[in-house]
Amino acid sequence: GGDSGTGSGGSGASGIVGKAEGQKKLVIGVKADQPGLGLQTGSQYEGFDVEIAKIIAKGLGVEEGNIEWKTTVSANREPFIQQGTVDLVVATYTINDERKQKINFAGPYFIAGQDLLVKADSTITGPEQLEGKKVCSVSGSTPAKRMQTEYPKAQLQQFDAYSKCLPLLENGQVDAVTTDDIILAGYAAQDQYAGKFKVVGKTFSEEPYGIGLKKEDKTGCEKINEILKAAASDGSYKAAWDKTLGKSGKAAPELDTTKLTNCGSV
Amino acid sequence: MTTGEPLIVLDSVNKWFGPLHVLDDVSLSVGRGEVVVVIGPSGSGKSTLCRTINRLEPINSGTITFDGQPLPAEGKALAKLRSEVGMVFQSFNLFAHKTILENVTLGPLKVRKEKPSVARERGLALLDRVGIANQADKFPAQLSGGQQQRAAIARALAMQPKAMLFDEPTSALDPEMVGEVLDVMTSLARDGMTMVVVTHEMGFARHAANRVIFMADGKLVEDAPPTEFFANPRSERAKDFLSKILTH
Amino acid sequence: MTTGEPLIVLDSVNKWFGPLHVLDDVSLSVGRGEVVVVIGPSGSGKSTLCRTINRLEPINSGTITFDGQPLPAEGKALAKLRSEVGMVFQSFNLFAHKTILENVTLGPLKVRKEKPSVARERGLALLDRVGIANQADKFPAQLSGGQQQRAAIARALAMQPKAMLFDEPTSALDPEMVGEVLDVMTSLARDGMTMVVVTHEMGFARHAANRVIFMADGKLVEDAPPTEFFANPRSERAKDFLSKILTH
Amino acid sequence: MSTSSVLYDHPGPRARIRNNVLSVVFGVGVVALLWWVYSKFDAAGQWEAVLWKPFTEPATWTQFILPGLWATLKAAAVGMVLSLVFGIVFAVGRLSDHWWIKVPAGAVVEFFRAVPLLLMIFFVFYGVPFLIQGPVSAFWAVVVGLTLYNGSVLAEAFRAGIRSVPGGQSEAAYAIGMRKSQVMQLILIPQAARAMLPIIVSQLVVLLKDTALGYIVAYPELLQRGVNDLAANKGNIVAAAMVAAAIYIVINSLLTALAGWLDRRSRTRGLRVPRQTRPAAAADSTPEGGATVSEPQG
Amino acid sequence: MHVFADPTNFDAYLSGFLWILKLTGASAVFALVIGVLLAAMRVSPVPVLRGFGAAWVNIFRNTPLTLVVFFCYFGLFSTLGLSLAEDLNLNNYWLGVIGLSVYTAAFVCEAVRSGVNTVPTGQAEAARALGLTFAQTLRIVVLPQATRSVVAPFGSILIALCKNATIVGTIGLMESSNVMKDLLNANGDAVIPIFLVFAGTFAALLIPTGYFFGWLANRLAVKR
Ligand SMILES: Nc1ncnc2c1ncn2[C@@H]1O[C@H](COP(=O)(O)OP(=O)(O)OP(=O)(O)O)[C@@H](O)[C@H]1O
Ligand SMILES: Nc1ncnc2c1ncn2[C@@H]1O[C@H](COP(=O)(O)OP(=O)(O)OP(=O)(O)O)[C@@H](O)[C@H]1O
Ligand SMILES: [Mg+2]
Ligand SMILES: [Mg+2]
Repeated sequence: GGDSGTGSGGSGASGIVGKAEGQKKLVIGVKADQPGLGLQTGSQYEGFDVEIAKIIAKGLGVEEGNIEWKTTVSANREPFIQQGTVDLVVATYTINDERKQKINFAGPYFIAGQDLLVKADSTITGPEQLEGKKVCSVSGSTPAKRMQTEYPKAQLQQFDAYSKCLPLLENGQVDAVTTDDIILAGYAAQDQYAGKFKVVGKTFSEEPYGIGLKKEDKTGCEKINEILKAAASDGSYKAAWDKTLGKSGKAAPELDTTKLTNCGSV
Repeated sequence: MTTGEPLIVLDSVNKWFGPLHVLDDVSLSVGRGEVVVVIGPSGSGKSTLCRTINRLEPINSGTITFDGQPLPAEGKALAKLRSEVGMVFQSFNLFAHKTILENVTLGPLKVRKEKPSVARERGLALLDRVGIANQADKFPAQLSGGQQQRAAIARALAMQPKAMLFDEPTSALDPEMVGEVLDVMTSLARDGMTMVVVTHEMGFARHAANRVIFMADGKLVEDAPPTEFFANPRSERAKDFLSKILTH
Repeated sequence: MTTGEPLIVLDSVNKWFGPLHVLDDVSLSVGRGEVVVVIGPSGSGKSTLCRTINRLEPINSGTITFDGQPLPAEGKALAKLRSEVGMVFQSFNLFAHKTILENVTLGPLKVRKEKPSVARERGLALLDRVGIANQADKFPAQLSGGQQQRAAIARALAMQPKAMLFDEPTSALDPEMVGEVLDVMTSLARDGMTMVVVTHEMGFARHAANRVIFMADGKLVEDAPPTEFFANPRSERAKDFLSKILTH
Repeated sequence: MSTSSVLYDHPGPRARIRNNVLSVVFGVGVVALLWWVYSKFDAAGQWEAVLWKPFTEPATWTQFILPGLWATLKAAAVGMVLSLVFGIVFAVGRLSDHWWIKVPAGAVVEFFRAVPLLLMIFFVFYGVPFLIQGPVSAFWAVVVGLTLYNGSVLAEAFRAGIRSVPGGQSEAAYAIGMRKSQVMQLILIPQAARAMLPIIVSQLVVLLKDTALGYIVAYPELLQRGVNDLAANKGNIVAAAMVAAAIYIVINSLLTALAGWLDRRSRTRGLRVPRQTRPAAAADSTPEGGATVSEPQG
Repeated sequence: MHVFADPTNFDAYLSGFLWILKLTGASAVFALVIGVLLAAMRVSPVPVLRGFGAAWVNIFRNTPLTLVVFFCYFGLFSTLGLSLAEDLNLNNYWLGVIGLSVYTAAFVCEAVRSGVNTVPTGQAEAARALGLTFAQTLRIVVLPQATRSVVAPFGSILIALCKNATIVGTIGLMESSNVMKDLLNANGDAVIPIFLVFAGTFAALLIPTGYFFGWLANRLAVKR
């Protein structure tokens, strides 16, 4: 699949806006293994990220049926964008300067924060207590990197998916699982873990989730930001939340449209 | 039995394997329709001699002519020469993955590009001639040694060769099967095929050969009609060899 | 040449390979110092017969006794029996990773626990007896077939066996080497060794055997002194076999 | 059985008793160990119904396991065909008389045999797009990686196989006037393919297993869909892994059994190449090994 | 090459290959021991032992190594509670060694078994005909000859083992494939040089190993 975007420059017509207009199709990368955000259930994908992606596609004039979903993992998001494998990435994608070197970010559409998932009866209340403890995360992800640099005294167990961390937490081989709070909330809410875990609730970072696209595609980025602004005001943003993460009872956050990126303009 | 100019002529042929002088200035001519039996101790160069004639072994010096032409060195011409010289090996070397009939028709089909029906018909006739027509659809491994060797002879004959080379065709056989192969060979000889036969079967040499050649250490030591050779070998080497072979 | 009670006695021995009846009610006794030659067409069970005598093949029914004792089924006793029965194979089966002398002394050292010096001395004497003392330190692959087979005979003799079994000892050899092996066997026979010899060498059967046994389809068809057998075979099968083997 | 009789004698009565005692002791030991593992898993709650219930639901199979299996088989099948082609081409290349074919072919084969597949798939997926200025799908990353590695191994197997065909076979072919290419096509390659069948199939089993490395580029194969993604939905990762392992074992055992059957069949019939009723048309362009061996994957 | 000029990256590169070498070394020893034992079982006259050997070979040869390593982690460690070291990396290392060993042992077993099969029947028969016992036949005649024909397959198995060690990365050990993955992520502009350095290191380690085993096999080959 994905013959999109090759050689798309900064001018509007050849970026995602151009593609959406011309081909009425988009390839969007989402996570496949994160309950509540991007979870592949059979042939469908569901979650908040997926809903946001649908809103954007709609804003660009692409029908839901014409979206080609692609599974991405944390490690392959930049390459996917750079190589044109996908047009957009909406996959718990933290905006940071390092990544901005390679790609462009629209959004953020949500501000998450790194947090800890521990056993329901655990006494751990924050990352300071992790010294000498074992913590599980996903290799290549921002939370894993932050653990390594900021809390090097904790022992870090890395896997390719968070789903592998949970049985370890359950059996006591690791003391905590760390990543963004809403991802953790998604797992904690799963049936088979109900009541066993808790999210500590003390975030120790700010993770603004952005929408990744080609570095040159400034037009596309600006267009997406406009779509997000519209979504915040017309209620579709809240609807997306309520349909997914909102089910855990957490109220929909405000989408702060003043914080949207400048799409790389100096 | 010999008519006209000879079919195979070797002139001062030399061949080395590294330091080993395997054919030492060998000259020999074989007339059309002639049957020449080559004998000699192991390692004396009999097989090598045989194999130089269709250039399975290249030679280092000297010349070999076949049917008036020097042996071509490579390519189409060499392949053509080989298709005109049938060869039968000690270990049969039937193509293990093909049936007997396929073995026999493979050359006509692939080398001569004959029509399948023609090749098949001649193949069956040849299998009949060597007495194994009823085995046509079996695989080599399903046949006895004697049957395999007869199939190998039919395979060589299918190319309608001008001469046939036999390298110890019976020495891998159980004794009670030697006879059936020798019978086929004798009938071939009787029909006028030019043959060079390396063998230890002195009976065959006696009654089917026109000439017996004795080799030792790469040299062609004696060349005489069988009656003369067996009754009165001239060299010591030949006498010694015959005494070893005939007295047990 | 036979003295006292027989050394090897087979009584109504039957053996199947799956559905194949390879030994069909075979009874046979071999006296001390007797030389028995076994002949017969391929697949008739000659090798199997030979191998049952030192229990390389177990039998399905019947009894075999050696030197008055029934063959032991396993363990030390079986190993001891085997060390008393020398065996020589068609394909020599010298231990490829050991020198000729090591091959010959292995049994005495490891089975008989003899002193190295004693084993070595007798080993060299035996190699001398079979005419290859000068090859003692070579590896099997460096010897000619005839030399290898003589080494194999020396290896069997090194255990000072009461009887020797030979399974087609010369049929893998080049013709001019057959004689040297048969010579060693003939001299053994002359020295009074009890021998069972499967062979196609009719010369050897004629001049060295006390009895010739003809087998066909797992049955022991004839058992007669060689002169009688060759002059006047009683069964059709034997006549047919002899005619195939002797007339070329 | 025939292999074992090489080593030891037919057991006598005492040996049989000893063997039986050993059988019982060892058998009881193994069963005890399995029981211990079972009960430890039980204690850890691994047999709880909630973990296994998903496997009774059709959706688990139709949406996770079977699509994953299909992706696995698809990658394996394409990989098999391509590796066989690659293998034959490079084997013949290495046997060439011309150094300028032989040396590069050898270098390619040696290199790809030495580089871990994981690295290769990774590189094809992330590196090659920079070279070709276009995306490479996860499917092709997996297939190309598998082909380069397994093709190189097969090239060596074929080369060994071609060299293991008795010299007399090609001599006999030359003696009836065949050219070198004919000897290769009509005699050597078909026989090598027969002789190497066990090695070829075990390499194909390796290839099928190695599709599991596709997880690294998120190729949705059995391990990715049936274990990672399924467990993300149902939280039953150990159970899911057991089911996936069982599927791999069954498929690969079938493949191995098929190879054994083909091998035995060709042995009892001499060295038969199946589907070869038309000697005239056989093996003109397509190497026969390719078609016959990869058939079961279809 | 600027990527490897950075000492952090270079250290990661070195420690990645160090893990690979350590995994290979320890697993090779265990796999050899287990594999030979399994082969002994497979050629033994005791049906249960033969069955056990066969089952082992069939299970491990037919399961992806990724899954085997996975079971070592989630089965042995997480469920059965087999903890091999306090330190997380060390624990993962040993779990990886177990996985690689039991997996590779299946291949060692088959190599040894087919090595035994290359010894012609006649050799063992001749030994028995001399009166050597089962143990003597095995020790003096069969194994010395089998050993020599097993060298070349052992070489291929060792090479495969070394490459397979990268799979231990799935349970989080920072061996070279994981290091390469991280470096590639961080240096999208230097993808090809990074790959060439890692692949080249493996080639430099393994191609000579292959030639060494080929040479050894030739030297030890029994002339027949
Ligand atoms: N390809 C080869 N490379 C090296 N030496 C060879 C080769 N072929 C044959 N020889 C050697 O050349 C000599 C002659 O061999 P040749 O096979 O012609 O003898 P022969 O008379 O046919 O013997 P035999 O009766 O054993 O078949 C022998 O010493 C043999 O070892
Ligand atoms: N281990 C075995 N398993 C099954 N069948 C066997 C076995 N050994 C021999 N046979 C069969 O038993 C029959 C007798 O074999 P045997 O080797 O005793 O015959 P032979 O008379 O020695 O023949 P040859 O002259 O060919 O050596 C043959 O049909 C043979 O195929
Ligand atoms: Mg010869
Ligand atoms: Mg026999």
